[in-house]
Amino acid sequence: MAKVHQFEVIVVGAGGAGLMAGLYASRGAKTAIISKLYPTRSHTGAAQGGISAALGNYEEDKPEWHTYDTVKGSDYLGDQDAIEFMTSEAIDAVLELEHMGLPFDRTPEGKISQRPFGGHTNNETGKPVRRAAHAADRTGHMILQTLYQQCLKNEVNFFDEFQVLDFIMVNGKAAGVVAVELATGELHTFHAKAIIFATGGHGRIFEVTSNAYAYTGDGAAILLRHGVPLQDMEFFQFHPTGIYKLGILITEGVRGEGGILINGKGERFMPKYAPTVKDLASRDVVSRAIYTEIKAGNGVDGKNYVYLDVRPESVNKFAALDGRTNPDGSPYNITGEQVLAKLPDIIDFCRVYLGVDPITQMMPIQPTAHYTMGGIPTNKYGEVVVDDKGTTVPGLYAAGECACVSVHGANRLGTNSLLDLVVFGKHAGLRAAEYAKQAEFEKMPEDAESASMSNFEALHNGSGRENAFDISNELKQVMFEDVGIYRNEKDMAAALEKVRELQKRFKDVKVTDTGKVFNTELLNAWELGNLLEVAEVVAVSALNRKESRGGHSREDYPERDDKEWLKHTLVTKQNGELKIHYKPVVITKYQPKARVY
Amino acid sequence: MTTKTRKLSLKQRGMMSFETQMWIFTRLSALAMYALILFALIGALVMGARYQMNLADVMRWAFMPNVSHVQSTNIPDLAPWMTIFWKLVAIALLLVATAHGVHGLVVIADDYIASERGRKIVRFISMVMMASMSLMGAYIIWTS
Amino acid sequence: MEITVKIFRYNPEKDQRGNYVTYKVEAHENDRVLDVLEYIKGKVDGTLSFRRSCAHGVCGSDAMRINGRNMLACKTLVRDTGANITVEPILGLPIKKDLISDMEPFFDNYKKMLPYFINEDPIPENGRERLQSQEERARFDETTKCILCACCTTSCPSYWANGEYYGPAAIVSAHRFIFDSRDQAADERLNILAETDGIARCHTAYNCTEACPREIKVTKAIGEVKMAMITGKLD
Amino acid sequence: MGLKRDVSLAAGLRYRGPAGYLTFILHRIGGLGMGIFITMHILASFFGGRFGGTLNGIYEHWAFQVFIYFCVLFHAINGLRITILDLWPKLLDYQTEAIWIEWAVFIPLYLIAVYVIVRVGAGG
Ligand SMILES: Cc1cc2nc3c(=O)[nH]c(=O)nc-3n(C[C@H](O)[C@H](O)[C@H](O)COP(=O)(O)OP(=O)(O)OC[C@H]3O[C@@H](n4cnc5c(N)ncnc54)[C@H](O)[C@@H]3O)c2cc1C
Ligand code: HEM
Ligand code: SF4
Ligand code: F3S
Ligand code: FES
Repeated sequence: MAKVHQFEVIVVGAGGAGLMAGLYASRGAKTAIISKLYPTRSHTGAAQGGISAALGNYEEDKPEWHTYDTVKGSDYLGDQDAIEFMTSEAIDAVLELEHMGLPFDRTPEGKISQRPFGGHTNNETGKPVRRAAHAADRTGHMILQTLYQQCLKNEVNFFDEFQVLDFIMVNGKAAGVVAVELATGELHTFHAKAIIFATGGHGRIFEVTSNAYAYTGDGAAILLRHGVPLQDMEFFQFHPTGIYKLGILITEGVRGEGGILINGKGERFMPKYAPTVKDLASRDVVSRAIYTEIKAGNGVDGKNYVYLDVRPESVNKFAALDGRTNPDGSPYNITGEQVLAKLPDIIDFCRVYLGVDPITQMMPIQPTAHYTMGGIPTNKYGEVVVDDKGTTVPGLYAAGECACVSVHGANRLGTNSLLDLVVFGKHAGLRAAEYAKQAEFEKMPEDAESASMSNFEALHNGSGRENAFDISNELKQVMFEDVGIYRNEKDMAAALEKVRELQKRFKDVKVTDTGKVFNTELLNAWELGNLLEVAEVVAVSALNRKESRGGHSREDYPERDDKEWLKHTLVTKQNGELKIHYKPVVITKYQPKARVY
Repeated sequence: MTTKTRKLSLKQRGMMSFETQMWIFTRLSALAMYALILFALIGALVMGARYQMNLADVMRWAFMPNVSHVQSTNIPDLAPWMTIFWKLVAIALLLVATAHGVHGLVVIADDYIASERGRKIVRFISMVMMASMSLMGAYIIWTS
Repeated sequence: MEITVKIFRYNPEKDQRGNYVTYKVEAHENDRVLDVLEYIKGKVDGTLSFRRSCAHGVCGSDAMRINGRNMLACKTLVRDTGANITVEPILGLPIKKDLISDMEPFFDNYKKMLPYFINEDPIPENGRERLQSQEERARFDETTKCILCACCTTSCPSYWANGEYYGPAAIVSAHRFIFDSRDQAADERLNILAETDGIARCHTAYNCTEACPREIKVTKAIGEVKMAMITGKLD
Repeated sequence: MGLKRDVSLAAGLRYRGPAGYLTFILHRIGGLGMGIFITMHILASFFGGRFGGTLNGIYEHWAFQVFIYFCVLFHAINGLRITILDLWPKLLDYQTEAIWIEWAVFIPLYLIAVYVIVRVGAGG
């Protein structure tokens, strides 16, 4: 028999979104946060560059500009009401983090320091503006630490290393979750009035990725199995600068500080693709530019990578050519020490994994799978919305990367994710607590955990003809190659075929570890099941959308098609079959127009 | 933007705790021992050790300026080495060294013994040891 | 190249004590030790258990003893270890299974440091940030890097001798707040550290600094806290 | 279930610590050694007689002298390093260099001392 716990609000996931939600929910209701990793191990800690807010600490900036940049960045697929909401809350959200003690870097006057980032502009002049508030190149780490610390201070309940396996719905309302305690292998049921999913993304469906091993789309897959749709899953962001082969991220901040991209011929190629902002164009644009260069044979040594150059002499040379200046009008100039001070972690990664010193050498980079724009559809209060009419599931919430509000649309602007976490994490927490105050506990079914149990049994009883490690590698490879940066009908159809074949083969996987304590083999196999499920949704959504927009670029449909495709994709699963539906995009002020940087 | 200095009072900064006080005592006593040893060494050289004593004997005196440490040497006249002054220096060195050494033992014991009771016992034994060592040592120095 | 990996194995449901199992596998010199472990788990023995998440040294999951010294498996390359690798769990924490230690005692010590920002003054009237100069911010920059991986604490001979010692990681966390000009609880933290199981248990053995994968100068941070205690000066 | 936290001395000593770890161990041995020696010496001088004579015999043996000299010299030199670094934590940046200097001072001094002790001890 499973152990039973009862809380008014349960938060699944202890990353930035989960902690923020937990912190706010706990102020109004009895709350617990469940996480399969120790909270400080969550992937929010990997975020480097910064969090955006129009603080205007260096130069003029306005939330409206932030809104427009986000809308444009999203390739007009973002819901503009949600985006306006987020950017108007942004300033207070970042200031609140500061009040919680987050050690932001400082301007000479002692204010929060900001740096330029791809797609952040002054709408009047078109010039880049400094909008990304940062703490060296470990902003996400500091957000995660700070929020965890505040949760400790406020004595929020934590269930660390509990992996949520299933969601329980009673009478169409959220009623609880089932989780396994990693240390004992025992199942626990958590009875709750409101449940907030904040389980992060699913980048592990791709071979080259900046994402953690834990990024297996658990939350999305669990809800999909319960009839909740997933929205805009075809949109996956490929970050232009991942360390060659490993995929480890090199923040956009490097280009913000003046780094430039150089092809195999030693040329700076971005001015060809984005004449105004050049190397600081939006991510999808830069990733595609790199790929186009590589396809044209301009990769380094004919291989599939190019260089990112942040050597002071190159930076200064190109800054002079571009006429870049400091705030006081003097020419932009940077030294090796300044690079080291501003980007210590990046320098360290390059030294450890590449044996390359970025201050004297160029870094080999390639686009890497980075961010899940799609996910569990929600409104701006974090309530999960299951159709195009705004119908919600009482007591069910989602926030963070696993959710799709949608503020990122077809392409997320750098630094908007961290903002998304704190803004929507907070509102999901507030709403959930508010809801829990007036709602009753639903009666839990007797056999709440039986589905999870039989799931595990199936994994133990597989024939063992197949190996999970191989399946997972094959999945990642086919997804990266055929549903990656450039897509076309033929390859994607083949990929979808392959994913479905892998799903079948997965049934023959056998878990050899029969123990209970830290049975990581079993849990990894269960996660692979989620990856396969999510990958199928991604492939189906991508195959269906016959246009190019943001992170979704099709060779066979290279243009954006606003007449036909200015709408969100929703995919539901019924009796094992995926069904596609649509939802209109909310447009308030900004009518779609061509996107040039 | 100016920085204002922040300073804490003795109590606020934990200086009242036994551990902190002993920590600083260990460093200061180490410096004090160096000073006393150096002092004894210079004294020995001034008193003519350069010609009548070998290195080992000089070191022996330096580490404990007690007249019995020069009796076996070629020093013809023991009078300057036998003064009350040197006895006091020797006793000072002894007391500092014993306190330092015995507390060192307490530190080592504390590393391994975490129970409240165990630590109390160690503290008690160390007090007894320190008192008896100091008394016996001082007695020997004074009477030699 | 072929490498030999000797791994500490312990299955709590079967074994009374741990033992070492040797695996011979193919690896590339640019592979991380973590990749090697993943490969062994995937292809040779699925029961091998260890923690990992980010795979690039920022989450702190996979601290282990590699060739006798604490490191993160994801930040150690085969190039640096050579063809013979011994992998053991970190020392000084109970072992749950294989390379997985019980981290609770470690986090308990961390929590004793009041590891959160304390400033009871109202926020500035305009609702903006509390100001802090660049020098003040730089003062504690180093210790904000800590990822709580436990490499330092479990390399400390004082911590091995006595798990009641708060350990270097906890002191690093305390340092991060003590020297933050905006924080107001330095006195409470210093008083906690002044206890018998506090900072006095550090004997500058320096293992911690060498073990820290984030290259935090841990011993130096501890030294600064000690001096803050002696002098009361916090800048 | 699970293995208890158990760090035997052997396990601890097997840890491949850097130079600072070695000096820490030797400092401890040095401090303990001196403590033992001083206790013996005081007891021997205080009680005298056969008991004192036996103790005297032990610590005057050349082998013990070699050991105790190591304790004294190492503990004193290392203690000075620790004291300086502790009181000026900024200097901890140069910890490795400090240990090199320490060995550079210690080894010649100790070798000379051993040479003298052994020569005297061997009756030469
Ligand atoms: C390398 C990198 C750099 C980035 N840089 C930036 C940046 O500069 N700016 C920016 O805005 N964004 C950045 N991002 C994106 C941003 O960091 C992430 O989108 C964001 O941190 C996601 O946060 P989250 O709270 O949704 O999820 P996470 O922080 O990943 O948390 C997920 C949580 O869910 C838990 N969980 C998952 N599954 C389960 C389960 N089954 N049961 C129980 N718990 C579960 C996990 O334990 C974890 O605690 C970056 C991302 C990466 C990978
Ligand atoms: C010049 C003489 C000496 C110097 C410079 C010196 C210095 C020091 C210092 C700095 C410490 C602290 C070490 C730490 O906390 O990590 C210490 C510890 C210690 N000292 Fe001394 N000391 C000297 C003489 C002595 C003497 C004469 C004795 C013996 C009676 C002694 C016994 C000890 C012991 C037992 C410790 C504890 C060891 C440990 O914690 O590992 N010391 N010494
Ligand atoms: S100080 Fe370094 S070694 Fe210690 S826990 Fe923090 S990151 Fe890990
Ligand atoms: S290893 Fe331990 S003794 Fe001090 S210097 Fe580091 S905490
Ligand atoms: S896996 Fe995150 S630190 Fe190694």
